[in-house]
Amino acid sequence: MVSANAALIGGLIEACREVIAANADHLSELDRAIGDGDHGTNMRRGLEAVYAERNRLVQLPLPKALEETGLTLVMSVGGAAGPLYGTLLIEIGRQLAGATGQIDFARALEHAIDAVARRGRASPGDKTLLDVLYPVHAEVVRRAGLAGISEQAERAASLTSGMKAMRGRAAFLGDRSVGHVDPGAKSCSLLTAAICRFLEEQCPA
Amino acid sequence: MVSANAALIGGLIEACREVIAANADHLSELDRAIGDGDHGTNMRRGLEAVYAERNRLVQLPLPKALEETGLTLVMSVGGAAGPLYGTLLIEIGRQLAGATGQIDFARALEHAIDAVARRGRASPGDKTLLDVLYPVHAEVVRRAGLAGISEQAERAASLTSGMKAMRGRAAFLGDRSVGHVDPGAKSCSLLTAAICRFLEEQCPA
Amino acid sequence: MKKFMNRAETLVAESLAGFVAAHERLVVFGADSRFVRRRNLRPDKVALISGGGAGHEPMHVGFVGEGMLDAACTGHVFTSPTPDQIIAAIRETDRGEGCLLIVKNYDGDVMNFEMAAELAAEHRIATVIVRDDVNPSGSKRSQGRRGVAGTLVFEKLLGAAAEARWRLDDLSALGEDLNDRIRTVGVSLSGVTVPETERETFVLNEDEMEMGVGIHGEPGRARLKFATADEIVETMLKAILKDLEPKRSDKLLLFINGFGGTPVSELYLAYNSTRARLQSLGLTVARSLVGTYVTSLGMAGLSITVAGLEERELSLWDAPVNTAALRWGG
Amino acid sequence: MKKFMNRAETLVAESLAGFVAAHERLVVFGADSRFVRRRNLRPDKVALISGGGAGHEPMHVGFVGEGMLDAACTGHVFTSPTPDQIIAAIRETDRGEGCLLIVKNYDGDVMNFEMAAELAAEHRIATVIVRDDVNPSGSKRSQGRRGVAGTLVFEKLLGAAAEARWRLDDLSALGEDLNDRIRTVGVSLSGVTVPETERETFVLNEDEMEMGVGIHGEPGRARLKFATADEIVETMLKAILKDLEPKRSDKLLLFINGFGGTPVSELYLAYNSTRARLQSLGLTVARSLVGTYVTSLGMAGLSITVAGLEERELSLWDAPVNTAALRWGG
Ligand SMILES: Nc1ncnc2c1ncn2[C@@H]1O[C@H](COP(=O)(O)OP(=O)(O)O)[C@@H](O)[C@H]1O
Ligand SMILES: Nc1ncnc2c1ncn2[C@@H]1O[C@H](COP(=O)(O)OP(=O)(O)O)[C@@H](O)[C@H]1O
Ligand SMILES: [Mg+2]
Ligand SMILES: [Mg+2]
Ligand SMILES: [Mg+2]
Ligand SMILES: [Mg+2]
Repeated sequence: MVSANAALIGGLIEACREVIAANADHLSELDRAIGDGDHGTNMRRGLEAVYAERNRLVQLPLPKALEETGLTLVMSVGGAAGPLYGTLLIEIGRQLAGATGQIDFARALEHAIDAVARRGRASPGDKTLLDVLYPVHAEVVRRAGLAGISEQAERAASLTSGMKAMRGRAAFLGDRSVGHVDPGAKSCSLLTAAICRFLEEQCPA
Repeated sequence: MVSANAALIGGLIEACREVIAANADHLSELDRAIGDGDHGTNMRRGLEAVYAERNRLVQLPLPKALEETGLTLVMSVGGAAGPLYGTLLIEIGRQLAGATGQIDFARALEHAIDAVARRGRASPGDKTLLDVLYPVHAEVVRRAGLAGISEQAERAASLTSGMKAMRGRAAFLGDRSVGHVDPGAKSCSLLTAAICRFLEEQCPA
Repeated sequence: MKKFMNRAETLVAESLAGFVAAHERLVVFGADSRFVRRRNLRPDKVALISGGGAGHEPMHVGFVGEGMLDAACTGHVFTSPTPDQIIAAIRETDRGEGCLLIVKNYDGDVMNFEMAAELAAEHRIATVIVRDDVNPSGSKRSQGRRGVAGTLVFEKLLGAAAEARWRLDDLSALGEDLNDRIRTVGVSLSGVTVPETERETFVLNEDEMEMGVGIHGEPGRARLKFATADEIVETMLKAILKDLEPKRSDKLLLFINGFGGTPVSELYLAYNSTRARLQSLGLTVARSLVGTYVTSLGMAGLSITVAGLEERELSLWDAPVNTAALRWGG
Repeated sequence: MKKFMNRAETLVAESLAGFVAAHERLVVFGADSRFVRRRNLRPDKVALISGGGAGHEPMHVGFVGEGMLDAACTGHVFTSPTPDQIIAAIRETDRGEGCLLIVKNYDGDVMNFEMAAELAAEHRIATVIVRDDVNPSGSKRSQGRRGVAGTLVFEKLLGAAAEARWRLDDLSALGEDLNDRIRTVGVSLSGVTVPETERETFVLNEDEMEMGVGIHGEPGRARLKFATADEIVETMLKAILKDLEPKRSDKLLLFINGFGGTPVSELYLAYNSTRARLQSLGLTVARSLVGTYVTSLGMAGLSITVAGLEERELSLWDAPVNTAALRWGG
């Protein structure tokens, strides 16, 4: 029998893997415009590695599973996306594991996003995946519903189009980076949406 | 005052230079199909070098002028065409210079063509400029008029299209060389025609 | 774009296997083939480790050997290696004198090497981040300079110094110092096709070039009209010299680097033009390197690197080196 | 096709000037810049002279230096040098032991070198005509084999032998002997643009390749469907082995040569595939060389050269060489 925990973790892995597989070409396309054209390939490689380890991961308590998933991403993605997504999950996992009493997911997420920002030496408005993570966190804080989070993530990704990149490869383009959606922001909004959709299916309203 | 000899030599140089300049692109085009695409450039470089020395050359007796022209071609053309056209002119010049009594141009030409064939280790039907030179010689022997020689040269050049190359770069193509006119044959027929035209203008029938 | 390969997924591994086999006297694979290292590691020596995405060959594996790197970690095409590769290289090559990580300034590379250093904290580790690309924007907040062809110069000089048994701190200081004295600018005449995506990174018309490109087939800082070699060199040198401000007494290293699709003869022509221009400005070219060393797959284009070297660095440059791609002295 | 140049007419001269300046410790221009020669000529030594059209760089100038050539004459792009250049090189480098001319088997080269030898008859001159290209037609009357990438192997082995003070006759005999034991076949993925004509020599579709090409951007013997590296290698090796018929006891030199537009990483991948295939046939790769040495301007493609060497030639191969493009030992 599959435990509730295993079903949750397995489902999340499956949902993330699917959305990346379906959008890998599009993500690489975005990366070609202002980067080096491999973001989709990188993300797919990472999610496939996680998927390959799903049997081990679903056995773990959620915090540990998140941390291990992050580590797997770090060791398989390479490029900028690996350490960033990896740090995000590792830190969420560690925060949740270290939490005593009431688990505050918003706090855990905040800490983790700050760790990502430190890792990337990046700030809001730099045209990176942080420009999706911060708004998502804000929605979580104000307890918007899953649909709201999902919508906000999508909107935030689109908004990166107007930004001038200050971090990542796109920064080398200077003003020429304006007018293109950031690939990392896009993958982040896609993953957010996929996770929200999955959670919604699990616990409808 | 320009001597008759100087006018003849100068006129020949001028006529040859002109016809090559006007057809250089076409010759390179033919060479691209079955060679390395430089025959027009090579020939133009040679004729320009000869042209640059015309003041010296026109002072020489015709046999010496031919020999020196040949040497200039050898030292400026490079590639296969340089030694071949060079040998042709050097040998005609030497034959004419060595001739005692009645000058037999047909004999001189025959010797020179044999020297070209030896230089190129080539035989009739190998799809080279020799496939124009031999027929031209035959016309000279049977004392065809200038127009006849000119026509025959053109016909002979076209006929190389049906041949399989056995010498020169085109030989490496094997059967794939069939169906293309040989660039060296073409330059040879163009030069023949230009010379005949010039001589006709000089001494109309 | 046709490529000699079997499958995109195995291209890097097959190519590395060929490299190691072809140079078996010089190099071997590290544990699990996760990196390439010198066949004979030297004792009492700081270990020099570099790496980056594949697609820049012969860099970095071609610089592994005596007088240069101890190990090189290769990622997927244009993708930083992952920390586990770097950690494995640290563990296998550190002989007690510590490790110097030489990292090109790309966020992906910087972050992956940084995570590796954190995860291998039991080793003494210093990091040099190579920033040789000119930065015409000059903006402080932006990323600043990339690590491009000048990386070769860093690896050669630091490699010679490590071979001469410099300590980790001193190597680290030399690396910092070099960042002020080495400048590169690149121009490209074509985009590149990343094997896994099979599309060109950008497309140029017959009369266009990208100025200020890096080594990942990414667009440059400006798209300009293609011009004569002398004009292109003038544009590039202007950017370099404005930034580097060499003095007439300086001894310059001039390095013309092909990006992979540019014939050797054109590199020498560009060298000729660059050297003539430097000399006309009263500057002295004391050392030269011309070749295809730091590439962007098969991109047509080249970069010019100028380094102002002092006597100490000149002798480090001249010191023997014996690697697959760079070899002299000895 | 964009090229780094100023004018097509001066491209070769400017590139050579850059080459000589970049390698001023190794080479100098001969009289009137008509050829490139070693800076220090050795006494009592047969002078080795080679040359050919430009567009094959680094060959031949990149092979001038200790252990290899004494002089190299460069013609216009894909056009044999003229006899005056060759004569000048003979006069300047012959130190009384005679000259060996190493000539690739192209009618233009053969005839120009031949005329030079006739016009410089006061010198003792022998000629080796390199014929390493496989000749699947096998026809006797046709030209037979071209001189292609295997020329490097000739120049290396003959260069080492000349350095060891072999006499002219013995060098000449070694050259003849090598013609039976070195075979090359080339494949190209693109035509080339000759600078003076500005048109591509041939145009291939995305799924086509030319098999059996030479080094002048000319079409090959057959146009085939593009395939995986393993399949391409199999086709090429089949042609070579049929012709060379190596024995299991032979020690093979395997040389993968890029034509100018093929990334180094792909050359190593091809090497990996070729070596694996040879080994699966029970054959031994004793020496290896992988790189961009004998080019056809910026042509995308590569050639495979296999040579069956005996102990004597293996040590000639290993002997020190110090040229711009090839350097080891010493
Ligand atoms: N320093 C950074 N801080 C935050 N995010 C970054 C940083 N650098 C890159 N990114 C994000 O990573 C994405 C690119 O990832 P990817 O293409 O996989 O890596 P790479 O740039 O190494 O090829 C960018 O679109 C951006 O969102
Ligand atoms: N061995 C030969 N004998 C006679 N003619 C030859 C021979 N080799 C080449 N040719 C002639 O030379 C022509 C090619 O000249 P060119 O293109 O200038 O030289 P290259 O082949 O060296 O590029 C051929 O079309 C052919 O007519
Ligand atoms: Mg990317
Ligand atoms: Mg030709
Ligand atoms: Mg990348
Ligand atoms: Mg030619």
